[in-house]
Amino acid sequence: MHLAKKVEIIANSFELGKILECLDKSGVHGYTVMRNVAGKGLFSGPQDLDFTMLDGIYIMAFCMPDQVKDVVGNVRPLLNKFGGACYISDVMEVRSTKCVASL
Amino acid sequence: MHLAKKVEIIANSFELGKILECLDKSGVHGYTVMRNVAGKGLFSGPQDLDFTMLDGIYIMAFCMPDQVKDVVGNVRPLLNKFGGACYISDVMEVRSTKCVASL
Amino acid sequence: MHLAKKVEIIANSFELGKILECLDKSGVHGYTVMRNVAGKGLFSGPQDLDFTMLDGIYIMAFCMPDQVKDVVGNVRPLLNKFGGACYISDVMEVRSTKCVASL
Amino acid sequence: MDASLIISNFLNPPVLFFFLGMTAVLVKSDLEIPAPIPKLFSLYLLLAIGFKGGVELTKSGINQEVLFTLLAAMVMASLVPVYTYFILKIKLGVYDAAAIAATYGSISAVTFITASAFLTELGIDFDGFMVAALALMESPAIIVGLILVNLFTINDDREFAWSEVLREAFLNSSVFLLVGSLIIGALTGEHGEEVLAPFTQGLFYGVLTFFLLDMGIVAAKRIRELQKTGTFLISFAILIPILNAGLGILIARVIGMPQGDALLFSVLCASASYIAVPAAMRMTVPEANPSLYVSTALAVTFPFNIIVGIPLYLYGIELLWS
Amino acid sequence: MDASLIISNFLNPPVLFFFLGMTAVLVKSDLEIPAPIPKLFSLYLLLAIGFKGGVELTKSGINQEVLFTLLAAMVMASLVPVYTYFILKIKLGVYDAAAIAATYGSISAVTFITASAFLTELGIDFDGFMVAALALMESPAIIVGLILVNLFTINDDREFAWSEVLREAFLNSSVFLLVGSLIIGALTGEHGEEVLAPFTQGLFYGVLTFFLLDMGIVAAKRIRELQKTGTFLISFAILIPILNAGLGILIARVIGMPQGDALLFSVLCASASYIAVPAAMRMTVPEANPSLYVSTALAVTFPFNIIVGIPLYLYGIELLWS
Amino acid sequence: MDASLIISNFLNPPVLFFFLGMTAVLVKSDLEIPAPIPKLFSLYLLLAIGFKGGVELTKSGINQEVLFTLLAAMVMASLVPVYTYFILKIKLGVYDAAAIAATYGSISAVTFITASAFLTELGIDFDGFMVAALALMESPAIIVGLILVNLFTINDDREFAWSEVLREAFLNSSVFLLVGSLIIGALTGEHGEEVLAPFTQGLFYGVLTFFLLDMGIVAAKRIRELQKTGTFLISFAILIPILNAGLGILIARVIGMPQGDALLFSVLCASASYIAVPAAMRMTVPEANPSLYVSTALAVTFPFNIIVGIPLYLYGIELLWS
Ligand SMILES: Nc1ncnc2c1ncn2[C@@H]1O[C@H](COP(=O)(O)O)[C@@H](O)[C@H]1O
Ligand SMILES: Nc1ncnc2c1ncn2[C@@H]1O[C@H](COP(=O)(O)O)[C@@H](O)[C@H]1O
Ligand SMILES: Nc1ncnc2c1ncn2[C@@H]1O[C@H](COP(=O)(O)O)[C@@H](O)[C@H]1O
Ligand code: NA
Ligand code: NA
Ligand code: NA
Repeated sequence: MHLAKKVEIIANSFELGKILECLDKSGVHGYTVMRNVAGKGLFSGPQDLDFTMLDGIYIMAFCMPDQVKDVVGNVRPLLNKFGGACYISDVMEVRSTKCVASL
Repeated sequence: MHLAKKVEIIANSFELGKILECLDKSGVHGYTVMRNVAGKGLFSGPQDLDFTMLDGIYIMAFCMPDQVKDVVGNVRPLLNKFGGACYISDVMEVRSTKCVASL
Repeated sequence: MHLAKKVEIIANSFELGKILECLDKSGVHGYTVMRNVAGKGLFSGPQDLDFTMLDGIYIMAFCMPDQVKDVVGNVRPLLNKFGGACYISDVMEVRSTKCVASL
Repeated sequence: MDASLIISNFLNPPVLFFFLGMTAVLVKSDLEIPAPIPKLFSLYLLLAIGFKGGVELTKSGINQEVLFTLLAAMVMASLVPVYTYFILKIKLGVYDAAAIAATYGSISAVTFITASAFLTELGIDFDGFMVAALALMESPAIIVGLILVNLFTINDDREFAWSEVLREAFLNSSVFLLVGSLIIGALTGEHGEEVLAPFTQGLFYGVLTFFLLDMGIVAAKRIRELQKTGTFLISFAILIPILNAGLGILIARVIGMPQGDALLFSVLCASASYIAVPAAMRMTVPEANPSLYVSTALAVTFPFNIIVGIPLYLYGIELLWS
Repeated sequence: MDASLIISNFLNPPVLFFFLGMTAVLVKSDLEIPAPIPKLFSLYLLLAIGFKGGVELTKSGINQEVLFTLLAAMVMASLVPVYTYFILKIKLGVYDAAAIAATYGSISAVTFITASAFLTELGIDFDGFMVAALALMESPAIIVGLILVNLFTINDDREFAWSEVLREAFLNSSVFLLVGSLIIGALTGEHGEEVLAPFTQGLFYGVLTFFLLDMGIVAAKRIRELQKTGTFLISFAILIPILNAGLGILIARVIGMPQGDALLFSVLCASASYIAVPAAMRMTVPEANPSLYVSTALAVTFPFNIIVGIPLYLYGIELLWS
Repeated sequence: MDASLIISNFLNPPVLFFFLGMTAVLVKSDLEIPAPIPKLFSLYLLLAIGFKGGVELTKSGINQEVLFTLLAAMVMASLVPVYTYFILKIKLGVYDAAAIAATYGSISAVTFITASAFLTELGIDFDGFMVAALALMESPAIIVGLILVNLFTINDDREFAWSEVLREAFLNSSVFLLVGSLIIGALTGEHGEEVLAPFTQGLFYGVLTFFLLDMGIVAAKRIRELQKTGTFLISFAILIPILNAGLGILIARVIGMPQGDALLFSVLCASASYIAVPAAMRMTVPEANPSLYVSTALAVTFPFNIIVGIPLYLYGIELLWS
């Protein structure tokens, strides 16, 4: 086990593509996305736009500690424009090795 | 980036309204809800009541460190009565500013 | 409130049964499962196999600090074989007591 | 006669698909109907049966027969939880006994709908106002159950708001949709029936069949939990429905219901709620163990009624009416 | 006459179920149609109405009447956002005014579909190419809205890609599915109509009814937000549709549309978008407050049109045409 | 003749909606059919086709023709993975070759269903027992694929439980639902058919159409991945289906199948699994690269069969049978 960082981003689903691009650009190639999350933020009303199919998404990416700075730098402008939230925390990674042909 | 706290609550969906009220009362106005989570706890059997439309919910609220005490004080009685779980952890917030008319 | 550990596992849904067994064997009897998560890992392509109904799952289990070693030991071989990710972090548990007949 | 009815019931697509669902769980197939598809089906069934009932109600009007039936429904819905409570108290504590009693006092709409499909296939008529009886019988048991808890426990801090309980009892989604569709059916009458027929009537049998496939899966998953339940409760879950159906049949005979209505009424009495009441009990009597009241209603009583109960009660009715 | 139309509209199952949905929210029932079922219904309705329009288009062919109608549709879709913008500017800022104007320039497919079901019930014919008008009127308002924002703000760093905006305007899922189904309907013609009839026609009315139940719930949930909206916007959300419908009726009269087409055209002019345009606005004009443009369109204009507007506009048309 | 068949196939609503789905991805529209709606459609299609097959099976009974057909199905399902394995080994490793071979040895139910809808439209009869062939051909390739892996790798610690593999092969949800519905169809016969007709028959074509819209989206999303796949596999994914269909047609000729059955049989041979087999392979041969076996089956072979293959094979059959 060794130290890693967890990046959590909550945003609207139409930004998903852009956020994943940001992650990729920052060298973070692993992520998990959950759709259809609802919420309330500083700016949006409760379940705002819920009907307009712009549902919330929650993105979770575990990455190296030194990638965090890049991720934040890339994601922040997006969140500034469209709203959303981003939080970073410490985790321990359980390393796994997988026997896949593509390795 | 600055320190914040993450509050995670897992409960039954019929308590959602009450839990959100608790958060609001404690001054926590941002939260994200995921529906249809399933689980097993100390008291409930596996996927208990899964069919009865009382599906689990997962609530995630990022807040100021000093709000945690209030949140815990308000949420605990609810969990005591109806079951559920609540955990607190440390995160770093990536501040964003959004240009919304309502600001 | 007292210290606890959060174990997060992301895997394919067909491993769910085996992973829950692992948790049980390690003495971790509380968990929450979210279905239909999508993602990209070191090995899998984006939304790989999304159509084949092998959707991703996200498992979250809060446990005692001393159970972590067992969990990791039991879960790692599974992840090595089928892919997936596992991360551990620190949380504070908000204890609750519930008045259920079965207690 | 009895056997032939059971076989003819058994060879219906809905019942066979119910079995298929149970088999899927037994052989560990990964067949499942993902959420919220079962919810879609159950909303559809409530809407369709409510609407149909409303339309028929306009045709028949409200007469003495209707009033007697609805009164009988109210009586049974309030009485059943009381006497089952005392039976249950032999072995169980107050909370569990009250919660299970409430479950058996209320009804299962799917059992009712399956019985109505069975009647339709046998060519036996039934009245639209039976849907009103269905709606009426869902809620009272919740109230009675809570009264029992309040009577038999010294409960200084049971602080649930009655307003909330009443809302849950009378405005939960199934009662609300059923009653709403009934009223709309009554308002739009035959004209509405005509335009909605391909939807509410054409698909009805198929959706019921598909839904029972899911119910079979759900019920079979619960069977494992019955181990913890014990023989007392399992016998209860088979014998009490028969007793309740028997009482229902007698009342039906006394007030002179036709055979079709009598079957539906007895099925209402015999069935137990595994949705609305458990939800209400979990909220208001958290001390009761949910796996007791859900598993008996869902894994024993529901399959029993679907497979054996419906034709059995009809057999009894045919005997008594002839 | 007017009243009888309103009552006959009101007693339709779709409108009654819309009310039932609103009532569910008002009495705090927990009735809800879980996602993605409403999405399934709306995809179905777009597919079915598009396909039907395409089939009819093949039958009628493209003639002068069609061209005039489509031209009128384009004109109204571009004009409405311009004059509503200036009306809105009386009280609101540029961003909010432009976003709301775009919303009202565009259309609501469900309102159109409800109007077409209303016509079908009254036995009034309408042409298949009206679906093409529906498709044509969804997008222009988005473009006009953005042009307004660009004209009236000094915006050095508004850096959205026009290509993305155009894609969102013309290829969003509802426009795409509608136009695609229209083309497929036109290609397969009567043969396709025949094989798909039980699906696209048999179920149409039922699915619309079920969907309006959900729309009632959604609209009612928005009503609470209207407090923040203020009287100006609420009046706007009722008066502007009437004005737009009036203009639409006049244009329809001038170019000689038959009554059925005229109603559909006026309903298109009167309705406001609560899906495609809000999504586009949130993306391109994040400065505007979404609750303003979504709530007015969804909680005021949509119910108004469904309940009062459709029969009212038809009444106007009957007066003018006779 | 060939061209006219292709065009008549192409102008079917299901095929056109398949194209519409692919187009949506190409032009980057945001059209999508959210989960679990496609799952609902595919469960429905399996239930309906299985049920129909069962009903017809009762009518026809089990005779020599049926036995020969099912035998041929078993032979092809076991043989195809073997020879495709050796073809694939030219360029690929053992794991990938075995996994792809298993994929092509198995079948795609949607391709079969589309072919049956095509036949229905052309007025060509086919037998209900072909559904049994469909069910029979899904599983053997999984077993053969694993045997190949075990034969050609030195695998001291491949420790999967065969019981689990067999369950996955024979009790996965699609085989289970198909066979279950077939049995229920056979048990309830014409009576069951009648009561379920509006559901299983009326909606069939429409649901297939809607589902192919989604399949078009899914297939097109996979096309991008084909770049990594290389020309060898892409040619494989087009040529092997033609070869397999050719073999199937010859066998069908030899055992004297009628034209309709021959088409369905050739389509079964030509199609590749993109659901059951990939799931089984991912579980049992994690060393194989999923994007190879899923993308070829889903993004090349499936569209090829739907658009060109079905009419092409029918053309071949018409030539040989006349
Ligand atoms: N403090 C918070 N805690 C949890 N979720 C949040 C928080 N703030 C915002 N969110 C989520 O982010 C979404 C967009 O937030 P905003 O842009 O602030 O309106 C909301 O709908 C919430 O789901
Ligand atoms: N230790 C835990 N870790 C993760 N989830 C839990 C834990 N304990 C309880 N839960 C979740 O909370 C729900 C209710 O728990 P309980 O009231 O203990 O039965 C369960 O269904 C789980 O989803
Ligand atoms: N670094 C990561 N951060 C978040 N999720 C991950 C990460 N790596 C893998 N995952 C998730 O785990 C699943 C399987 O990963 P893998 O076995 O690495 O392909 C992916 O589809 C992701 O959902
Ligand atoms: Na009862
Ligand atoms: Na408009
Ligand atoms: Na094949």
